[in-house]
Amino acid sequence: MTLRTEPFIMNMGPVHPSTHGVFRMRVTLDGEVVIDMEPVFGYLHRGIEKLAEERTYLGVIPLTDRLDYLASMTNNFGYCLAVEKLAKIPVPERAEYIRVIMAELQRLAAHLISVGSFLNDAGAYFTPFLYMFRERERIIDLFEMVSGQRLLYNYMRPGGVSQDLPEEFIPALQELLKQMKGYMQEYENLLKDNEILGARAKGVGILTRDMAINIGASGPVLRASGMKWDIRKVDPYSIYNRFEFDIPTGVQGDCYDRYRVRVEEMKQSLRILEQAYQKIPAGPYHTEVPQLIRPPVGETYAHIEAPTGELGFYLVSDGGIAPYRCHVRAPSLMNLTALRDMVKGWKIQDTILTFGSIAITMGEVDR
Amino acid sequence: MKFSNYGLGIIKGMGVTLKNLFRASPTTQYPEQRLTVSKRIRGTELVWSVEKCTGCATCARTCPQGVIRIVTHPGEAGGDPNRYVVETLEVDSGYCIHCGLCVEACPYNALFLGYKFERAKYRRQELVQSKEDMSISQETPSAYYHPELAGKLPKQTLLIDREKK
Amino acid sequence: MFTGIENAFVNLPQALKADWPGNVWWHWVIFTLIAIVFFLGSVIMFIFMERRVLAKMQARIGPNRIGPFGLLQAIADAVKVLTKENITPSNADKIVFWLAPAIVFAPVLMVFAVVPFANGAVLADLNIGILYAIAIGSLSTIGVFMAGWSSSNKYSTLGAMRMVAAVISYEMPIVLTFATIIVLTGSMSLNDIVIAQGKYWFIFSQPLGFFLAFVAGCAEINRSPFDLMEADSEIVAGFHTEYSGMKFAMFYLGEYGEAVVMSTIIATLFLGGWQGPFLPPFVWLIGKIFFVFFLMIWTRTTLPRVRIDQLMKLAWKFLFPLALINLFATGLEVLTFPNGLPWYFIPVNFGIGVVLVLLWSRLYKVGWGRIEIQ
Amino acid sequence: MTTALVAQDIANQLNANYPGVNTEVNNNAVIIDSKSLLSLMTYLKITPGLDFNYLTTITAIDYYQQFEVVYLLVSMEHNQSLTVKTRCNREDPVLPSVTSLWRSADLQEREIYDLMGITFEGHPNMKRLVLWPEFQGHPQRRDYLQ
Repeated sequence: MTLRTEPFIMNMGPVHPSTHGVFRMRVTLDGEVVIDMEPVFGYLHRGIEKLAEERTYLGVIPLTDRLDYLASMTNNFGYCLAVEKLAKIPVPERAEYIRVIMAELQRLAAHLISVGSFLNDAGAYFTPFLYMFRERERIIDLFEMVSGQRLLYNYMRPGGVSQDLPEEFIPALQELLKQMKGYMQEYENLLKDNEILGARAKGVGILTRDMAINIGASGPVLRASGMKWDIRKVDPYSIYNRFEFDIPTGVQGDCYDRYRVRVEEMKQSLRILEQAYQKIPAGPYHTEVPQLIRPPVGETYAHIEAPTGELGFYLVSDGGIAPYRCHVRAPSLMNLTALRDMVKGWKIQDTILTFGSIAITMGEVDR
Repeated sequence: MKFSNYGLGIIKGMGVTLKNLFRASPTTQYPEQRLTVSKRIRGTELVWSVEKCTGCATCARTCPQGVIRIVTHPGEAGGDPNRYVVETLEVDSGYCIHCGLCVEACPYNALFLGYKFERAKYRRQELVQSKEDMSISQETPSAYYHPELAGKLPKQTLLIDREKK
Repeated sequence: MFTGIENAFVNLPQALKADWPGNVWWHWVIFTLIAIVFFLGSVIMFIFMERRVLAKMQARIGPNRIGPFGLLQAIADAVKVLTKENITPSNADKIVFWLAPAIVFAPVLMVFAVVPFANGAVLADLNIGILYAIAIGSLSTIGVFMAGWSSSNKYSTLGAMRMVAAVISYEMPIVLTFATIIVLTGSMSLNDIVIAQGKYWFIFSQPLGFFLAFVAGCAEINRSPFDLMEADSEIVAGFHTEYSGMKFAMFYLGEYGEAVVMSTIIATLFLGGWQGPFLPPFVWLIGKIFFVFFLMIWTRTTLPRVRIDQLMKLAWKFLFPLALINLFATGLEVLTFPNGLPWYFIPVNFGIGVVLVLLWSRLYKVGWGRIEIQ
Repeated sequence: MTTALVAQDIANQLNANYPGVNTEVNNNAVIIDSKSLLSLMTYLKITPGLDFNYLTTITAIDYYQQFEVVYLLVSMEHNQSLTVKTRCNREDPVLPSVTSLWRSADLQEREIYDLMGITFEGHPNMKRLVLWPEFQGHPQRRDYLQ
């Protein structure tokens, strides 16, 4: 007699401890083995692209905060670059430096969360997560100092930033950089060489280089697959060509590589910050821009290297005060394209791990 | 022989957690211990100066959420022609996203963000601020977009200062 | 009818001596009470300790509001959880669903019958003490499986399946390690085993045994890094996802009760139980129990979770053969020196343990990885 | 620096290789007729010297009379970029899917279908992405009213 078995369909999410928000995976299981997986999107869809069509160019900035809510500064940055490109607004030197400092601090903060929650998904019971939140707190303190808020900063404006740095910012940044080095070492000691993490994450959820390019992956996910592609290097925006930094890449594109690439990127961010705060010039922090920006008719695409990947804004102007169309190229969404292929055949635990290693933010996936 | 695959990583990690066992926690226990917020905090209430305001309603036009309601009239004859009398100024802070764009837009520096932040209310209607609630005479404005006010406010507590050597 | 009681009171002075006559009836009452109070007290202390130590290690503070240092937090939680609504899922198998918590909880308590608190201070000095502890201790698996199956929740079913697989696999190495101790002492009674550790604790002569028992014990009571039966980041809460209120409290108690039991057995077998200078014996025992539990908290804080196939491989390809080899080597040593091992076996056994662990970890591959799906 | 290729050169190249296909240039973007989209895209992807192996983004713009779909192509090898546009009418918005060339089109085409209502032929899983299946209408259209 043969035992009749049938696959087992499980809905992971939208409310699940490790779906990073409200993501739903419809997983078909054969015992513990994932034989099929279908991602279901849309639980956090707020129609930001539609809302942007009815707001002024300035009024869209608070909306971009809410895209990748763990990296508001870079979202502001990308949008402001697009508006500047469209309306041809010059940016003063000091503002460029402030923007780079903010973007790199934001990258640190966002990577701390993605690495922490990845390790938490691997099962290290909240320890790395809380350690990294402790350090993120220090960074957020600085953001609070300059912008007055701790999550949705709304700090950058077309033509500069909304306010100048307070005088206590640079000493605080210096102190932060000094302390971060020790903490980075602590994370490395905590789990880098851990045998269990190695057994769990190495070789799991492989995204090959060709596949990564084909699915339009970007950011750490693409670089972990071995492709040396960083918008800051290949298409330097703002003043990134003035800084010295490396692009860390992975070898085979497994979960461990993605984790390592993020950690290495944090180190590179620290390097950029070291160079940036020393060179920051005095001067105006923004260009005088009218409240209602009226860019000439046209369309433009500006992209930056956000913590999750290539964040792009495709803006179409009809000459009015509101964007005619504001499309967001969301890196989190694109990185998820191959999730099904990455988890098929692995265990259900690896599904969570792979998903965690892509490190999406639902605000950006659904928009 | 390399020991990196024989549990050395685990031992290193255990060392880190043990070190943290004896380290002071960064937690602040909120109601008893308090941190000083940033000087530029975007607090829960707008602060409005009746003397400076000319009733131009730029704030209401700038607000991306459309939560500022302003009603003005030209005032009595013989008054300043560029100045309107503000009859009503209402902000529904329940819908306010605290982006601060109204403060930046105000051409006469009559609008500020509040410095206080503990303004939980029981009912939604109570979140609507009238112009009396927002008056600068009873509220502390924060230094958001008004760096000249920063001198009077206390220094922000920073987590990094606790471990400064 | 009263003679029994009279005898009891007549025999009271003798009874309170170290070697109690086992058939005095109030001996059972007292020790049952002691066992229950000790069990509940140590569960509450364990919960408190776990939360506080975990919090400290994670740069938090932990519960500190109720009572001095938050000591009463566990009691407040108990009050809260008891007053909560008991939710039974509409698709659940009601009888099994209600029965499961009791089945999980009862065997855990029963193990304390054989744990000695001092020389002879034991509810029932069974001559098959270890066997009893193992046999009764794994009964709670049935309750777990009942809970997982009856909840009609897929997470619960997965968690229960994993639990059963893990417990069955990890019984093997743990029993073999305990057998090593039996070979050394020649007795199954826990009291005799503790007495046999008068000269030195078995952790010194059996370092490999301690390691194996600790790892297998962690897996058996599903502590991290083997907590994948209730892996919160994967299957929400495993078998007790659907439980709430009192029934959840029973699972919670049972879970920590298992931790108490496992710590107690390891402390008794390897750390010399109540043996120790200066302090009264039960203080030593409690101290050792908490030390073992501290080790468990420490690993839980640091280590990520293993995968289910790695869990199985670890049991059958690493712990099981090593436990067999350890048993064989110990048997040889005991045969060669029937009158007790000389002191130099401490470094020798330590060396054997280290070499075996290092060599064996080369021999096996972790997990089988990806499975091709047609 | 990613160099944006001059669209006129590409258009000339395409017109030379595919006679009969009407390729225009507007605002440094190559505008391809929707009927020959797939073959021309294949050409752009596999031709040595172009090698557009990375489809950055697809977006659709509603111009009331017609939809314009924008493809931003990047060649990682040569670090070049190109904007390709195609148009379709509003009454029966159908376009060939480029999923077979770049899988990154998968979710984005679904999103455009969901929000703009352009059907992509040849897409393996043409379902709504962010809205629920029973939803009526396509909210990203300019004339969409609740």
